[in-house]
Amino acid sequence: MNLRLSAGPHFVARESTQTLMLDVIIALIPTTAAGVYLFGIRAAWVLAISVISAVLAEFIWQKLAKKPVRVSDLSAVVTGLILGLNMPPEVPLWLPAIGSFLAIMLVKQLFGGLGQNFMNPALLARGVMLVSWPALMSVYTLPVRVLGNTSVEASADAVSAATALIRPSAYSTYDLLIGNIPGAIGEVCKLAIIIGFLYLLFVGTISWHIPVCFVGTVALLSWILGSDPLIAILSGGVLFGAVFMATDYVTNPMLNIGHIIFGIGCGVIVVVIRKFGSYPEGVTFAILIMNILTPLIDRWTHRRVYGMVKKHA
Amino acid sequence: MRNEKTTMRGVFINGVLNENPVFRLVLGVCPTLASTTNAINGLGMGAAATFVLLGSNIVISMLRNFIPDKVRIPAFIVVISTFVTIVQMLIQAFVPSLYEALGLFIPLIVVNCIILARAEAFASKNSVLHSAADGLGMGAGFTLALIIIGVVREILGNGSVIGIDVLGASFQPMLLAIMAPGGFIIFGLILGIVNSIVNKIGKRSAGKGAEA
Amino acid sequence: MMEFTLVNFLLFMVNCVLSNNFIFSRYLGCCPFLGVSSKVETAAGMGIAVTFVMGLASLITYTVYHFLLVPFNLQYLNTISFILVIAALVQFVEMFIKKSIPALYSALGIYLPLITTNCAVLGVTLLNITENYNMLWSVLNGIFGALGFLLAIVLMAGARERLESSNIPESFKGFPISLVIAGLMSVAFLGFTGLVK
Amino acid sequence: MARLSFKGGIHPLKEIHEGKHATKDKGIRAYMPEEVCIPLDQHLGAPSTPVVKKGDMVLVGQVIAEAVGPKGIPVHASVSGEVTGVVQKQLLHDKPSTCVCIKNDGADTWVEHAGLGSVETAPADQIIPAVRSAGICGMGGACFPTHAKMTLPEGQTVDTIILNGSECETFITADHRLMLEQPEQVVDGLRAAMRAMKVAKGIIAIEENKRNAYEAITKAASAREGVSVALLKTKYPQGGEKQLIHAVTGREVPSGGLPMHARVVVLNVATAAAIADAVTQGKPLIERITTVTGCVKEPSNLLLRVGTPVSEVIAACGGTTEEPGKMFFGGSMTGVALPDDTVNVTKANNCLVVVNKKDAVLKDATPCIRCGRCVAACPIMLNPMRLNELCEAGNLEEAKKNNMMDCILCGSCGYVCPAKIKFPFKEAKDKIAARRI
Repeated sequence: MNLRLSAGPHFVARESTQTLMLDVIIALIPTTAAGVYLFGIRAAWVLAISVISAVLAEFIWQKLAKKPVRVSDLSAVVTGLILGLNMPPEVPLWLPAIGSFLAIMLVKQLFGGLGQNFMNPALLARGVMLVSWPALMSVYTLPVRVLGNTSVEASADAVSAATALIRPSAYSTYDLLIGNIPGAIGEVCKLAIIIGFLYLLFVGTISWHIPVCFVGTVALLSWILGSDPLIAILSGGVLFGAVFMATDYVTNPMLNIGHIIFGIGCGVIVVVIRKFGSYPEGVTFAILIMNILTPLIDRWTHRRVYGMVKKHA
Repeated sequence: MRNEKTTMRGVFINGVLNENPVFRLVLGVCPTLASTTNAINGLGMGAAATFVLLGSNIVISMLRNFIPDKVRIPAFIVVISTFVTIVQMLIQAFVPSLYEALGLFIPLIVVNCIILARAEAFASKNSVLHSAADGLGMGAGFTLALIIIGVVREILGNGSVIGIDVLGASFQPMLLAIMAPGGFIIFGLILGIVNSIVNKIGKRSAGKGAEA
Repeated sequence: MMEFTLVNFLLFMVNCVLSNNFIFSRYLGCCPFLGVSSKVETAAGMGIAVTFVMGLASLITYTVYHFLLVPFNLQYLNTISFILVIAALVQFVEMFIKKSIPALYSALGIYLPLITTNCAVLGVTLLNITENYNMLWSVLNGIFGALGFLLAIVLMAGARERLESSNIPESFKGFPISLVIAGLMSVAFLGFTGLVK
Repeated sequence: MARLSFKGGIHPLKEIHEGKHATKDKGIRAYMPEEVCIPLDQHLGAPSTPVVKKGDMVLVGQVIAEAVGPKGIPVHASVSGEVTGVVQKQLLHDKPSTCVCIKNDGADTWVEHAGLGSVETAPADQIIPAVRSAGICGMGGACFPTHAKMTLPEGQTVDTIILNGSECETFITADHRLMLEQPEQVVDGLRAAMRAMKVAKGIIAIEENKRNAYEAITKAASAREGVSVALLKTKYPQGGEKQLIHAVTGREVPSGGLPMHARVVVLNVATAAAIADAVTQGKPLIERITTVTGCVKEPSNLLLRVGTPVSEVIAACGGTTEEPGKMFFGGSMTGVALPDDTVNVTKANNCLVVVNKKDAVLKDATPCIRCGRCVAACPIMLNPMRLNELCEAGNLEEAKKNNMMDCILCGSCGYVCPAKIKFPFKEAKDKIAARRI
């Protein structure tokens, strides 16, 4: 009789790294679909190139470093997809490729691969591109198609327009929600993002703490500082960042109390940068700053271990 | 090994390669980062530091038997800062554009660890000629490193080398390379690459040694 | 010259600590930043010691410059006189703390000698002169600049502690990866650009 | 009634009803083995010394090995027949165990035995000695000698006895069936222990997935002095002593301490039933209820004689349905895997699970993604991720500083880990204990 000998647990949860990543990809489908519908084939190209480059970068590194190739864990696909969704639809196509290589090689693999990076790869790559090629990364165009009944006019030949963050009055709340506005591919359709968020909550991939605290803080602070909180939430990248990037396991704190601090911190920094900084949108930098603070948050929010009490006589 | 060190040529080569202050000893990080936004600034900073190194090494070596041990560090600092003040005035007078570009980092050569470290570790123990060779070698090593980093940052961040456009008009420069973060990242990457090359050479020569 | 108001004070603080962080955007104080940042506790100790010295050094060099060098038209001697002042100050502070507050000495003592060659200290005193700050702003510049340094070095130590057991390529361990970490953090800090216009 | 619980924890195998579906409605069925091989080191502490030799004829309940030391307990013959040998046999411990093997003559002739009377009237000071001479040890899995647990050190007092009927581990339904079919027995055992230890309060704690057992026990416990029943949330490791105490009394066992330091003693319900037998009838512990499940033809709750070989147990359930790839005693979270089917059932084995080839293969570990699931699951509020890092790096000293020794080895972290990390905490704890870091 040939029996396996191993310590318990002998049965484990079905959830694996791969299924978690797959859940994120599934949650991104509505957003991706909306982006491609609104911005056309061009957006599809940007997404395809960023995903393929990310996977390629991961594969090349793992081959060269003679490490096991773990492309099938889908983490590179998620990074590539999120990076692509963070870009304006009209970027030159070499940009997503460079971004993906930076994200995977410089931010993730150089630090030891999956789970070791201390900042979110896609976000950092976006940050690098924002400061390196500010002109290319801020060409926002009107959608080539619109959804539903709206006064916004679609334009097939890439007409630049100010984002809703700069000119909120140009768009109705419906347009902001449904995505009939200029912006990054994945950030415009808030409805799709909310569907993705509900899916992730339902399957238990993420908890509510970070997204709710993040968005709530942005709304509250914007309101205090005299802006319309609804527009503050719907006009920029807050929702996308809060649902898909701030919730990256690797780069946020361990405990729920840490998640709450993380979310509030993100919200505060976003509002500060929007209101006082030189960049119109601060979601990327806010989450990156909180990524940096994460080791310290983890350090200062630990739980009392069971039994660390005085002995009874 | 000892032979190589005692010849003046050996001392010089040692400073440029084996103990390159930037790539091997990782000293003087601040001026390295601040002055390598392009190759010319790197060269300028390198030359200024070399001048100070050469001067302070020679003077300290000459005075090595006269300076009481207890006050030697303050004495070194006085000598070094004198040379720094001289070089600062020279640059201000003759290369004002470089003076503008490097700004604060010229007087800060005083606290560049390389210079004090060489004064303490080498010039205060060796003859004037050897100390001069050491100063030149370390200075050359420093300059070489700055130029390498400067060239990389300039190409990426500006598409040019020594101010000459090499990548054509269609190249979209990566501004980050010449900004503060780019300095850290590119220096770090080059340092890692140098380390891996050194490790490979080390392994190969160790292998050869074993065969012999 | 800025007037001393609460708004100016806060703006100045934000500028020194976040927007123009000594490490992340001015490259000042990199040696201790890279050298003494492997543990959060030691990094914090170094940062506090630097804050102390930078505040004092700003005060003393301001006095030396405006009441000694300027009257005798010896401004060109600022570098040499400042570095001597700093070296003496560090020595003095070390002796003073050792005698009067032994507990503080045992916590910060080992960092003090390293501060003489911390270019952030000499740097801030020279900056005070070129920026033409008065005595109050000079001292605040010293303290806030150092707080920026403290923030940077503690963040760095946090990241390095976390990456302690990471599978970083052999040649990149130590300084190279630390520089890359600093660079990535510095990208994030770029978000604070322009907070103070 | 409010469902009591603790912080952290998981709900393992929720999608298949904790694996208990197959046996929870199967009545207890007695099985008489052909031959038994009774290990003399079943309990924690010094192994007992054999007092029989090859060729001796023994009766059921006859002492075959005597207790060694104050914490030792005697071992009794579980069948009547001829001793076929006193042998060294490799079982689940590191070293081979001394076993007494007996060929069953099928007559099931008992040695003479007499009890102390009803649990309410038996002389209180004779109860603990009776428990000891019945060879009772903790039947929840650890097999700590029960008389030793009931004997408190000088000056130590407890005010509550908790009977652990939570049965939070997967697959096991033995305690469930016991509480359902013999609730009086369980309550009697608790009363005996309460009287022996002079404790006024006894609480029987049952998870809510055993509603019918809860009702049966509640009925049996009504009108019994000082006894109450607590309903617990179905959550793992609800039955861990520390979690149970916290859930039921709100107290915490201090780090490095024992339940008595929280003024509580915890006994398993099966142990309580055995105590009742020992007190009322003087019957030694020679049989136990064991759930047999997994890929066997007829999953059952068997009343097994101690020392029955696993091969016979499986045969008693109609054999296997698939080729087995793994077998383990206990539940799937903390169960111990068997090297083969010649191993014998002990007083502590509440469950035997036979796993097919496919399910026996666990996925390889991949890099940690810091998802925090292990941290959320840990019922002791440890940081398993950090501890794993430290153990991997061999930094046991730091691991100890991070409360490694407080880990109860419940396996919750390993269960929830999406990266399938095998947390090496048992080895780490053993090493730390051995090195006395």
